[in-house]
Amino acid sequence: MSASASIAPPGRSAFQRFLSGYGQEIVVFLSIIFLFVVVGAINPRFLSDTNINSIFAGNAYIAVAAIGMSMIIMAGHIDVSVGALIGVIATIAGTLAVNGYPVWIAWLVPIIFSMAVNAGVGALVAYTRIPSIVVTLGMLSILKGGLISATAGAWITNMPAEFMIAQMRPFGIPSAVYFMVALTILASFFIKYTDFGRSIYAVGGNMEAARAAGINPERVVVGVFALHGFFAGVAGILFATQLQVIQSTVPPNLELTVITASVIGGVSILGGTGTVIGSTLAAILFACIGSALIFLNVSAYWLRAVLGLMILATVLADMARRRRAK
Amino acid sequence: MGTAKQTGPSSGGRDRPDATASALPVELRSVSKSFAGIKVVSNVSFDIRPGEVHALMGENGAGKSTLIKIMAGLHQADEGEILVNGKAVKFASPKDAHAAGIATVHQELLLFPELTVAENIFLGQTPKTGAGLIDWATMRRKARDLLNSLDSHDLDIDQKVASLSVGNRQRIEIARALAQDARVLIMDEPTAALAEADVQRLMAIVRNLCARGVAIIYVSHRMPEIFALANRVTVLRDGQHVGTRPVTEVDEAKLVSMMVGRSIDRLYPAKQGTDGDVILELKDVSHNRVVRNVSLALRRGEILGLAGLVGSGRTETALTIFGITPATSGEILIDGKVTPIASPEAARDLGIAYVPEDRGQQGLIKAQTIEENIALANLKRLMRGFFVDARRVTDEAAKAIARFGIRARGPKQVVRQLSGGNQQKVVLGKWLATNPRILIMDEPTRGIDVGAKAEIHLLMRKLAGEGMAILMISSELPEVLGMSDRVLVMSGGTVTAEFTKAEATAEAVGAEMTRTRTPEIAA
Amino acid sequence: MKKLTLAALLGLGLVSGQALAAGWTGGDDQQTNPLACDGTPAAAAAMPYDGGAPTNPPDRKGKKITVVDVPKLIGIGYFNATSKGIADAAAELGNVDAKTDGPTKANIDEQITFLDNYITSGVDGILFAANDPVAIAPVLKKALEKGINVVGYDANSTPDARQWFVNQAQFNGIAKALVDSMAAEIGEEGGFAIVTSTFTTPNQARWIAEMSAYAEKCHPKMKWLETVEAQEDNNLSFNQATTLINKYGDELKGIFGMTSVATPASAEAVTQANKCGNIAVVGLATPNAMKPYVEKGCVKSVVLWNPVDLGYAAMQVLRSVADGTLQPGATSVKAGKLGELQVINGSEILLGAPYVFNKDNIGQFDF
Amino acid sequence: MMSARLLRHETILAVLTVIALFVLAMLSDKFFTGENLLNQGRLMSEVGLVALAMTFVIVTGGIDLSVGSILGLTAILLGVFWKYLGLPLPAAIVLAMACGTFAGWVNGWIITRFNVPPLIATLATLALYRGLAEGISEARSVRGYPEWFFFFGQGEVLGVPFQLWILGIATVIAAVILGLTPFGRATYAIGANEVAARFSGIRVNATKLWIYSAAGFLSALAAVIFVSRVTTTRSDMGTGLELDVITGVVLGGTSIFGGRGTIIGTVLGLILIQALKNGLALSGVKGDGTIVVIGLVLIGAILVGALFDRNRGG
Repeated sequence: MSASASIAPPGRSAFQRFLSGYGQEIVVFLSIIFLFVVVGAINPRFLSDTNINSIFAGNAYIAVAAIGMSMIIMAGHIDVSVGALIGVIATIAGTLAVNGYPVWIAWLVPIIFSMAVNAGVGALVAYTRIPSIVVTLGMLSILKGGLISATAGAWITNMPAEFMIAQMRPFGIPSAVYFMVALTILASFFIKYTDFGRSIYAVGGNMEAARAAGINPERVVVGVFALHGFFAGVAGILFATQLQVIQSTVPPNLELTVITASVIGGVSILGGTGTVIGSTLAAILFACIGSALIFLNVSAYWLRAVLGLMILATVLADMARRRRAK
Repeated sequence: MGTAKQTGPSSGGRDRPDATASALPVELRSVSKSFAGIKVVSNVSFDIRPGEVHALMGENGAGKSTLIKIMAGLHQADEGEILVNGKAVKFASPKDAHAAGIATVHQELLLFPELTVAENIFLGQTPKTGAGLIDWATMRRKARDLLNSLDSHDLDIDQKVASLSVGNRQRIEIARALAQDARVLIMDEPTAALAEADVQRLMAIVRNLCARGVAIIYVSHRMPEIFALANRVTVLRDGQHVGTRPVTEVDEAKLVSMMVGRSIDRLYPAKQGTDGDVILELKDVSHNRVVRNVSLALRRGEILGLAGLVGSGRTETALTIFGITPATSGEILIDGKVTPIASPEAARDLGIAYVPEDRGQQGLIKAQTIEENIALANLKRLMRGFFVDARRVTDEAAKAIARFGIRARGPKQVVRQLSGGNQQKVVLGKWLATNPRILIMDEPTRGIDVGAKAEIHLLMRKLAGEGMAILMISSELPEVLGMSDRVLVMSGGTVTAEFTKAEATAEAVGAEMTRTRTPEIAA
Repeated sequence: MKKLTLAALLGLGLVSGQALAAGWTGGDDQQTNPLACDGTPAAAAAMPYDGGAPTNPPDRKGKKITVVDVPKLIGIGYFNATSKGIADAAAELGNVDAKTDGPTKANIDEQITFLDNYITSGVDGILFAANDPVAIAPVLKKALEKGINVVGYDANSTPDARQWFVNQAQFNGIAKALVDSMAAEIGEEGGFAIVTSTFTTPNQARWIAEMSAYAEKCHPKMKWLETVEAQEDNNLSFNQATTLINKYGDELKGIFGMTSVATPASAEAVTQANKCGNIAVVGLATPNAMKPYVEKGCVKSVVLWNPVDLGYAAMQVLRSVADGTLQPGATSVKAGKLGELQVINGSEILLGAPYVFNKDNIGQFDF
Repeated sequence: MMSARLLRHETILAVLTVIALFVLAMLSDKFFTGENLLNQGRLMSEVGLVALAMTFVIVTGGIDLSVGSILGLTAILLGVFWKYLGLPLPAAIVLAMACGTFAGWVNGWIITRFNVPPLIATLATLALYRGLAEGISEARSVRGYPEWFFFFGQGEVLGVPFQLWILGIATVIAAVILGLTPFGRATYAIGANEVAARFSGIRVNATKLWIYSAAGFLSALAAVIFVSRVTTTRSDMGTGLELDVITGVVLGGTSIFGGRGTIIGTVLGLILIQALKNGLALSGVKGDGTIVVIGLVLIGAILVGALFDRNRGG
């Protein structure tokens, strides 16, 4: 039934392959360019290097978390506890730093903790077959309640300057941007060039087929959750070190933002498709929109409505594109 | 079977199949397997020789699938042993089976829709660069070579599998098996979902593989393929090994009797009664570009066969009649009156029933019970006041179970647990409970064993005899010829020829089907 | 198609933005009462007691009482401090068993549920900081009906739903302190923006409304640029403040932080943008969070009452109410180490003037 | 659907609930009193009403994240219609509820017309509806409703809170529709296999539209009761409601993949959560501890259910 579309000559050009592989990513990328052009034309300060820096740096931790979330969703799962986890990681990191541990311990231990927690979640999901949304919904409660019980919400301040990795600015660019870019490239590379990376798509696309192909889907699911833990961990460290103060609470609605970034970036909620570049672009797009709305004097009262409409427009555009592709 | 006994001390599992003539690629010795206390495979022993096509036959539920899964490493045998090249092996996972050179082309093609053709072929054993990373260039090149060796030059290795036809997907599965250096290839009903042209192509590929020394375990219900391809045939019945014979020593009747334990003399029942008035008529009906100006007339008491290749518009025409994809132009007449059909609900209320080709996806809700499935198309009729009458739902299902001889524990058994033939009877039961006047049957016996197939054919005949108008779509030419009172051939979305029962010979219909063959069937 | 939609949306946004740019965004619509520019105290008309009264409370005089404190939310520095004050007072009094419990986000529904549960569990006294003055009223009235003593602090309810309210500082007083500080730092014609939590948070909305009225009256040439929402979220506050700095460039001379989260985050944004000294940050904040910025000289002064004292006072007032020593019509109340506190507006107890933290004194505080 | 196999989770849950009630009653003598239980019923009414519709939504294999935002939007519209447009309050209530129902219908329309996965569609409308609530209200509260209006949220009929009657009636209706009517059968069929349902003559899109509209309607009804209970209207009402509702429904045994679940299960799930929240609070456990317990119970209950299934089902 897809006759006309698929009589392509064997082996298409690299450019064609690129286009067919990155449909939604291109939509998001063009949206960013569009915003830069339009808003920049209205208010040139939008294009000042400081503003571009803050657009890229401001949501870097969301982009990093969305990398892991994208992998989770590609594998056919979801994690609604990522916001709470990032809050916990930030608190652990800050506590370690304030209590005089070397900064590398303060950076590393929370990441390892995050990977361990998520590997546990992954194991529960993979081996007991409880839907991931249920397990992570439970984790959300546990992490949130546990964090408040442990800290009573005491703010963490007076962290050593060398701990504040997100505030460092090598060559004038916030280091969070380096992390975002490097991890996105690394993750894309990892997904494209390793067996494990490819098996994420396989497990998300067809779990039983993956098993028959000699992949151990349970192990992949645990691995993907652990990897997601790594990205959440790095996101947590960036989050913790962005400011002089750590709130030691759960950042509100962070999980929704992260999931939205993944989905808008082109990861199908049904699993099996998507790229991490898309989610990073989407996180940048959100920062762009947030900034643009302020620059355009959109009444703050209507900000969220406009954001919602934009998400809807992106989704519908994607649907239309997919329908045309069929 | 005696030949297998003299496997000498093995010279190791890694030998090429032609290196030691004495080493059999696979030998099963007294393999048994039970599920929940029921013996599904009992004491089965046979062997596979290099370069042979070994047919594995038996009715559904005879234990073929389980046996295949044991050989593929998906299940582990309870008793007995598997020898590969004379050496006893234990497969803990499919990976072990792959390592031993056994690959499987499953009935439900196990591909990954969002990965490319090349990746699907090499998944699990991708070529690596020195740094341990996936070597895409090599992988693409090797994939190209493999597909070329299967004469599949038309496949785009960078295309995502999601957009490919069944035949193409199967070629990818075979290429995957070859990429694993398989010496034994298990093919589970490879032609069940294929159109005739693809079947021919597949048979050519199978012969090609044999010539390379690959042994093939070939599971199929289709007799012509068995006789055309197989060297030997092993028959299972109720999990027992009935026998292994060279194919030259058996004929169709013999095989059937081995499979069902009795002889079935007539494969296709004769027509009863005469045709009545035209009940359904299509005049220049089109739907987008897949159904083009189709005109046909269906009479009461008639079985009208719709032949054609996959993609020729047969199923699409049925979907348009049934209101899934309503006609975009043209007229549908029922009892001579123009009747637009906008939804399946409308079609059902007009007395049209559609037994779809994809039983698992379209026909049944496998996770639900027999009675729930049967009630689904009959909810309005099974109501008392505002509510569904649970007792009548059960009664209705019990009636269908009795009427069609569905082998099940009762109306509350979950459909997933039934065999293919019994599942098909549930679909039939669901639709016949709506008291239809027009029955559209799309691939009515696909994947159904010989015994159940005969039962369904008998039933179709009986229904037609009672005045039902039946439109049958089938890719099995013998079935089309055997069952139809008239045959229409479709191609490129439209009807290209009509044959009466007398005119409809395999040669004539087959020629018509492939005459206007368009390049699109490959994609 | 996609781009058209986007453009249309942006256009829509622009229009609606301009249309609404007339007044200060973020204030509420209640009546404002700006103070005189020179600080002459407004002639406070003596009001009769307008608080509620518990129905048949048992005699609690001198007896041990259980008290629960349900703040707007738990887990933020500010309410940690009030909670500490309450605990301090309870320990000092010796005959009070006090604990703090509440929702993890400022949610009216959850706060009501917490209060309801504690009413059922049979506490003697309730201290609260309302997420919504009206929404919380029914459940507080229910507490009064059960004979429970109810005292509010920080964020008021409708007066008849509680007995007394400990007012940390009057809205117009805070507004004057903030706007005057800002004017002093950026001059009478400077442009400034506001970072608040959400437009629905009553105290913040009230302050913004009062600030607007006071600025119009006393500093008419100061230029309000924009108000942005930033939840109670550090990072969002930081991002919003940074965007404001980027957007307005030199036009922006000052930022008001309306919450104890927004103020340090705004200071951080100014610091990271290297605008210390060019952009003033004035706002409400707790000293611990502000110490780095004040010590570096990036922020000159921080306005806040002492939340520990606020909690302490609330607990003291509740004890006095339970003991019967604070009766309707009183003009002052003894509050332990804080001494005599004044009753205003009928049933409110004024903590005192807002405290201004600066480089010299901020080191002395730890909350 | 009512087969013993599927009711197993509900049985486990019922046992768990009874144990929880018993233990909580032991821990605090204030817990198991008529007054407290009725009051808890009052407090869970809004979540309960929305959870009924959410059960249908999840049984079809969908999800609706926008229910909290619909609640907020309806509340705001109720206030705006009454106070700023000057409509009589009953008319404002009806009109606001119609708008809430329409918001739900729009969800269903986006999902069925454009084939957008429900999670994404309602993620977008979650932001959109909340944004509309904030924009329309400009963050201003509407207060000062007439006394009679407070009956919906604070009144009692025969000693039982008014909204508990509503919840009870709605529960019975929902249970009957899901369990006994063709509509319910269609709902399960869509969740178990949408294609097969369509091929069986089930009106899939129409059914889904009804269900999402019903989710909008019940969210709107919850909004009216909520406004009446707290006597004021704010644009942030119902924030986070979706997670509470989904937790209750999932704890009640409804499969997030669709095709199975019951109203009884949902009600049990809601009761268990509410009992834990209340009972633990009365026993001196603080709110943060209670959240942890609820998370553990959620995972634990589903885990036990899954293990049971595996042991028996093979």
